[in-house]
Amino acid sequence: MTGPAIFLLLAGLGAIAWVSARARALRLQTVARASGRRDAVHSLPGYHGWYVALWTLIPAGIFLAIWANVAPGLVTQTVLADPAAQSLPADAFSRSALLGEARNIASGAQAAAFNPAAQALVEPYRAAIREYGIIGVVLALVLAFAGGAYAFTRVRPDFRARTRVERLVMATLLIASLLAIVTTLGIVVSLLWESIRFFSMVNPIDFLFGTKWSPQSAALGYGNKDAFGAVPLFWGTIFIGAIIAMIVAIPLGLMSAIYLTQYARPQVRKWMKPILEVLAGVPTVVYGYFAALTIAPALRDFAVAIGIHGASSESALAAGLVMGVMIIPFVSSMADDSIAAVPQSMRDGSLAMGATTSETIRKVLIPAALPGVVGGVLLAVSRAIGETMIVVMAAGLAANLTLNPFASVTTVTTQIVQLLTGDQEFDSAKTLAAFALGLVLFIVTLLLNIVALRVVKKYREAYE
Amino acid sequence: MMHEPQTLTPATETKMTARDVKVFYGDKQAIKGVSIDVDMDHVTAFIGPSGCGKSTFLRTLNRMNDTVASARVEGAITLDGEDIYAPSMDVVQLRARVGMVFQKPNPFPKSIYENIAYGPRIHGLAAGKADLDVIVEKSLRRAGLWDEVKDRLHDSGTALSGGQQQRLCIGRAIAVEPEVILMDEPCSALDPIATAKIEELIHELRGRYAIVIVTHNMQQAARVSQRTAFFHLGELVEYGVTSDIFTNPRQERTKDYITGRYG
Amino acid sequence: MMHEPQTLTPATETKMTARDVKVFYGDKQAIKGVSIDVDMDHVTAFIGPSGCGKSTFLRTLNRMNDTVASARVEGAITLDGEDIYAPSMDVVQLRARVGMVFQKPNPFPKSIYENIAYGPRIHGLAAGKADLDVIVEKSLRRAGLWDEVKDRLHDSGTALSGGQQQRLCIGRAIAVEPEVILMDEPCSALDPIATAKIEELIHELRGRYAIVIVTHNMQQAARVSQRTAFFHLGELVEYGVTSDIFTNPRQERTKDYITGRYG
Amino acid sequence: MTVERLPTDWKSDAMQKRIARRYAAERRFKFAGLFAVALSAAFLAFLLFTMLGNGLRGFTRTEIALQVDFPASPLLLDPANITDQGLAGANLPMVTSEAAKKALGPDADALIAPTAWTAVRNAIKADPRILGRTETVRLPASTAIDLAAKSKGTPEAEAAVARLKQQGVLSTGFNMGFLTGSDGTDPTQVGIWGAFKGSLLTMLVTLLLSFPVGVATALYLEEYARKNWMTDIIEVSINNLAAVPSIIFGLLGLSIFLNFLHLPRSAALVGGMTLALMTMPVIVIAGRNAIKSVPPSIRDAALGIGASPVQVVFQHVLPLALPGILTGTIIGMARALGETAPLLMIGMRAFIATPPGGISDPATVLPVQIFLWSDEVSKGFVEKTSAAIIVLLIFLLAMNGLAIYLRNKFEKRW
Amino acid sequence: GDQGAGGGAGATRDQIRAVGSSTVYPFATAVAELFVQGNPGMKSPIVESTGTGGGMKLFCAGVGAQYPDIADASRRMKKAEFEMCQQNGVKEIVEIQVGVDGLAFAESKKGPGFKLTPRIVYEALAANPYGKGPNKTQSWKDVDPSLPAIPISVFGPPSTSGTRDSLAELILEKGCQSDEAMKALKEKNEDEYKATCTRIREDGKYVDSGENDNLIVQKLGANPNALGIFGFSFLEENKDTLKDVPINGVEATYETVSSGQYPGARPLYIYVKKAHMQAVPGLQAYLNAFAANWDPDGVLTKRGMVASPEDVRKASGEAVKSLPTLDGAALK
Ligand SMILES: Nc1ncnc2c1ncn2[C@@H]1O[C@H](COP(=O)(O)OP(=O)(O)OP(=O)(O)O)[C@@H](O)[C@H]1O
Ligand SMILES: Nc1ncnc2c1ncn2[C@@H]1O[C@H](COP(=O)(O)OP(=O)(O)OP(=O)(O)O)[C@@H](O)[C@H]1O
Ligand SMILES: [Mg+2]
Ligand SMILES: [Mg+2]
Ligand SMILES: O=P([O-])([O-])[O-]
Repeated sequence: MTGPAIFLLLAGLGAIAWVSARARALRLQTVARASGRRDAVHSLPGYHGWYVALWTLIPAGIFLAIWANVAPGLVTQTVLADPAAQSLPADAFSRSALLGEARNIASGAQAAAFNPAAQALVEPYRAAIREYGIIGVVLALVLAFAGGAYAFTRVRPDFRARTRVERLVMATLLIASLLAIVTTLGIVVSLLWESIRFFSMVNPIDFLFGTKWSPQSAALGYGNKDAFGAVPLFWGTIFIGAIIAMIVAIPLGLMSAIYLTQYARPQVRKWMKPILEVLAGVPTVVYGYFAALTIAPALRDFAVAIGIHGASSESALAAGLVMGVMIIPFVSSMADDSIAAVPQSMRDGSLAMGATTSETIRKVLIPAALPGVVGGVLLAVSRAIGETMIVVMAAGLAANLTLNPFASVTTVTTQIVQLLTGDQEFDSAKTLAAFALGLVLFIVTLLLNIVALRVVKKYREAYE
Repeated sequence: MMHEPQTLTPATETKMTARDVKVFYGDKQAIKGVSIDVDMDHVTAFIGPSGCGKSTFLRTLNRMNDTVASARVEGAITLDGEDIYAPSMDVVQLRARVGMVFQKPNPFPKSIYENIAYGPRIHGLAAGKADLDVIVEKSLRRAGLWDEVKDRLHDSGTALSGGQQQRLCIGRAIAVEPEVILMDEPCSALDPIATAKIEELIHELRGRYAIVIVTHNMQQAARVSQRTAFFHLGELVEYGVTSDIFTNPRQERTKDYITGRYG
Repeated sequence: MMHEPQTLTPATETKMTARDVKVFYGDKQAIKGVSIDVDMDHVTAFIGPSGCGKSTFLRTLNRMNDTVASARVEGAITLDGEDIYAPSMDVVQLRARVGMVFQKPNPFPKSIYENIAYGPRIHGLAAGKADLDVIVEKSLRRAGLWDEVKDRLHDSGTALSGGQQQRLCIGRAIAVEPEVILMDEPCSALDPIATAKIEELIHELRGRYAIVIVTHNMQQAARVSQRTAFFHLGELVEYGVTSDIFTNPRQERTKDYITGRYG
Repeated sequence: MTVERLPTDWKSDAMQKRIARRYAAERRFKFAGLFAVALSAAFLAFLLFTMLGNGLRGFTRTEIALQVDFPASPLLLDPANITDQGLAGANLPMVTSEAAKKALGPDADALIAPTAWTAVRNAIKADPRILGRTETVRLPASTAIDLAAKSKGTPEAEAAVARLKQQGVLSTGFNMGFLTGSDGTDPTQVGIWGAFKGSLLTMLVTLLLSFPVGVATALYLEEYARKNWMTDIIEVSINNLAAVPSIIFGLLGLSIFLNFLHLPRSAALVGGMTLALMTMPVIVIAGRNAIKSVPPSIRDAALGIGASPVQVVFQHVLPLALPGILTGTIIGMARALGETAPLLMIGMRAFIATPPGGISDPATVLPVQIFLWSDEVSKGFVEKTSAAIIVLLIFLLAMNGLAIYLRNKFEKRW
Repeated sequence: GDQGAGGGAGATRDQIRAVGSSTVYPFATAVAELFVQGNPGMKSPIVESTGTGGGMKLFCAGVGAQYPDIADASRRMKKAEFEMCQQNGVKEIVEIQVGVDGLAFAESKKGPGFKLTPRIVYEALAANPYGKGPNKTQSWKDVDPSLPAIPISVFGPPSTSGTRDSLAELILEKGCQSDEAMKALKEKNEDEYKATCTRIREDGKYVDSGENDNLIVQKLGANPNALGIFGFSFLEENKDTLKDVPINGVEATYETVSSGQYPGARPLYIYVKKAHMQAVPGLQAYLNAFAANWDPDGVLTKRGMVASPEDVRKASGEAVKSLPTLDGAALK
């Protein structure tokens, strides 16, 4: 029996359970209601229907889910016991490949055998699959009937079916929300696990405070001591994400927010706001391409023209500028929110004193909104330092500790990509270093976000 | 509707006049032709049920309605005979001359000193630091707050109690030497004791400014004002000497309102 | 503080009782031991200044405070002698028996018909479509709205005027055949004419339900209620026959409030 | 008591000058704001125009009309029995090359694309009767010719183009193959359908996973969760997940989905799962805001007549919040659609010349395809990269536009 | 696609997987494309460019559906790698040389016209030339008076790429051995010799340019004074902006590379797991497709690969048919 057929069968059973339980509840309730007591009837008939239907479906469904994982093993064992299996090659991969191929043909996932040897196994497979399929379906049906019958006996006017069904709904919602914790744990575990292995090879102090980043020398077997000093990466990350990008994004974002919220006509605002938001919606790989192919060469030419030494065509400036532009909508919407959160009465108060709009903004609104704006900027920074594609494509790989924005620097995210794709070497300190960098990045952005959210929240509360 | 101004005893000096003022929010008319005179050295109370247009009309008097994009004002309003909606009128200066106090105390999130100094600073009224100190002290004294805050002028204005904050806002308005002070339900967010203090303060300020106060509390209107204007559905129903309005309203609507038939 | 219940003329049938009820929001105590009896076939008005706990207390009567995470109720409240905070009490059924009307009319954004039909549907009160039609018509009639909306039952409930919306909400509450109806300032968002209609409706409903109404408007309390409870700072200061409270308050605080000294 | 001050003389010269200064400052400030908005918009315009300028050419290709004398050519093909297998072994590359040399001269191999013979194959497949006669087949030109014909090429190519033009065999037309093809090594032959389908499959997985979970989480947190340590942890987790750099999700996918669970590498399934983890918090946050914006009065109303909390949520709150939730979902999906870095980590960067058949097949997605093409040697890929960017941007803009439309349409003020 | 590894019936794969050298990548993908065209109905092989070293690590990790079938390499398999393979059960490996590549040195068309020798390259790039302390040379003139006084700036392949290994083996070691002491060191202390002769400076003069060979090409175009090191095909493809830099006076052309006259010439290989030949459909056909196109007039040379000499091609063609097992003893 195929998956969809079983599914349909169960769905049909559930529907029958629903309908019959509902009908029974309805009948019983009509009688009970005649007695006149309001609380003689607890739940609507539909809830009784759901209660019985769920009892029919859930145990059988759980069983089938387990069976789907257990049955293939049983099937394979049956097939291996078949005489046709005696001719299988000893080598595990070819053997399992043949078996898999036979299974695919038997189950219809594959049309014909690439390997003639597999053909012999198809029939035994088909038989075994059929056999275990029938067993599974029968067991599922028994469970469905048992569950449904048990629930059906409980249908009474005063039975709190609604409460039971709603409890299940709530449990489902709760489980869904727990997934966020599981994901977070997944991140922490996956980063921590590999990082611990890394730190067993490389001294954490050397990693965090070393100024020489050269995983290649580690790979060449010169030892890990001087190879994994991540300071140049941290510097590059800060230089691009927290300095250059912010120099672009903060003034432009803040002033855009001020203009659009305080000056622009509603019509202008209505159009400009989504247009600026597009800047945040452009994929970073597009920015990266743009930075690498259009901005970076132009900046380099400019730097050479004004006689700057060491100008690289993969410059911190190119990546930072483009990243700054990308962040503009982010800063402006945070600033927008913060300024909007300053109560209208502040603005009115200042205007009523005879202040002009710009005086009101500069002397009252911005100072009042400052914590919110700062929080927003911190969030923007955390986003900028986690940004990957722009720096991968435009910032370069040279781990330089430089203040020259026209020089090439590298960042944490660039190195993660570099270490894990392209020329990789698994299980060496070099690969594991990516996870250690990821861990640092995770912790830093986490802290930035926690601080920023705290600041923003506190500030919001101040005006509530 | 009454387009004729309702003037009172001729002995008083008229500070502001409004003639057939209409205010629209978009298509919706909130004030339907109001004419009124605001007298010097008196407290004028605006009363009326919620939404009748008291605040809207009050805000036309210092052009605060300019800040509402959809608002449009028709009719003539003068201050000392000068049309305040004339192009030559500078709004910034107008608002310094016609100060305003709001329903919810709204001190800036700055120090008490800075709150008071804000107006004089932006208008350039103080010659220097010493001058500013003088202005701050004088304004706080007039607002009846000096003794309570003189030792903590550099604490935040928002750390004061509600009543103190409201007096701080009054002091802030006074600091730019206004001629008229508009108050929109200045006590409705305050407790009875703070309310009594503000009412007392209004009494004291009366001799120096023309004061207009919007209030929901009819007893308060009776206590603090010498003139009362009753608004209803955007119209000025009745305007007169406070004691007359409360004891002997000429209009049925006024009477119904005062006796609590609606609102 | 008065922990003794203030019961009135023994002739009336008591529908709900509250004994030494305390309500906390987190650490903050909003109701400080209130004991009161709500009588059948009467309208009970709760009055008092803003924030004194009228709404809070009202919402303990149908456990609407359960929805406020920080709220905690102590003391005993009964409905027909049954403890409504007992674990065996099903809140959902309680709320059907103790209906509620809110300050701001809050019809569902659905048709007028669906607004009324919602309660009977979820409680399974109608046997079929025809039955439901009967319930809807009867409820709308009782709410005094039938004639105005009978031709547009499938228009949205939110398209009605404020007063009509409020009557729709009353009709919605009536549709599940409640025994008590709680109203939290049902007229404060309405104009005088709509207010008058609702007051009239309350008069008519009185014979069938126990009604509790919170109001800011003392004249309204005087007009519609037979019992008045005056709250102040979370305490029940005075409870009595309405005419007594207004003409002859026993407590100084009640008197000050009624004469507009504060609030 | 302090000195009395004279009433301010608002009309004095000094005062007037001061006012003028203040208004000038006002104008400057306003201009600065306008400048910021204009600069940001100008950057966007510049970006879009650059991409359009580079990319529009990618949608066209140059073709050379070639006479093929089928009866005379050494085809190993039975005209009565045309199969894919038969065509594959029919010596078509050689036949094509010979025909081209005959028509265009000895350097013909440099003029037509290396895979030009597939055009001949398709022509035969479309109408096997042409095997009996001499037919004109339009072959894609080589990259060098294509570039030279459309913009600027090497001097040799320019010369060849001039010659071909003179022969009248050169034409430029819309490149349907770009929309229907997959990755390849020859820029004249590549298409985005493979990557696009990969994106669709990935997004499908992402949506199916993140939407139900995200909405359920939002409902739980906003409507039911009591404040306790567990909901605190859930909230903190979600806020943090929304801010975790995307590449970290890639690391998670690599070490959990690939290395631990041994799910198929490079597959849309894993890509979708990774992106779902990223999108879920976005949906949760948008969902919570949408749910929050449903006025409490609606809940009160329903609770007040005895609706259970689950009824309140599913009969009132969720339907009213749905437009907001959908808006957030679209925005989250748009972000996922543009995401590159995490997918690089899980191997969705391989060369795959056929579109994926299902979610467990190796696949690549549009942004990764862009990244890969940007790295290609051949010059012809520059315009293809930009063209792929245009396709991606059109989709993103459409999605964002839809979100804005939904937001405006359903923006309710209660 | 892959099936869940439920029960004993293992995973199957109906697509070929190749990993490894970025130099071989364009040829492996071109063959993949031809394979798809020549075998309608088969799924496209999946080719990932991981660098030779990374590819070997993946390739040698084991036998089974989750491990690649083919490793592309721009140098011969190392003994250590072979041993890793053996350890992980990858016993039978077939080595096939598919072509030759030149390690090309190039500059912008506007460049000064460098003329280099292995010694010059070594002295300019070594971290520690001849073990005599850190490299202090700043400009090419510091290295050799015949060269212009331009700052040294070289874009080249990163470590673990086969190209980098080739650079070390074909150029740096040769240059290093111009010093007799180094030759002696090789006998005495292999490790120290390797360190001295192949370690590249890290002061920014040599820029590790990752995989993005295309960007190197672009950067050279933008920076006339820089030198780029990459595969011969990249040079071919960008003849319009770049020009060749002769080594020992020999230019990198098809002929010089093919004949081995060019010092930077190196063979390209693919390694195949014999155990996968049966299990993965189409693997043999893929190898056949390789063999059918590596002739001098084949498709691969059009893509910039240099065909192996005739005898090598013949041997390789045999290997594709008979699949001889690689003997570890032959490796270094
Ligand atoms: N910004 C605005 N836009 C549109 N309509 C407005 C605006 N402000 C006020 N209104 C409307 O104008 C009318 C008058 O409002 P106003 O605030 O002046 O009344 P009010 O008498 O001050 O009431 P309250 O006692 O509640 O403060 C009301 O109907 C109100 O809804
Ligand atoms: N959800 C809540 N959380 C915390 N405190 C609350 C909450 N709701 C009300 N309070 C506080 O409890 C007290 C009583 O509030 P309540 O709303 O019952 O007053 P009220 O008499 O109805 O006032 P009003 O006339 O303004 O409606 C007030 O101090 C209020 O601030
Ligand atoms: Mg008002
Ligand atoms: Mg209340
Ligand atoms: O990618 P490589 O060929 O340099 O190993």
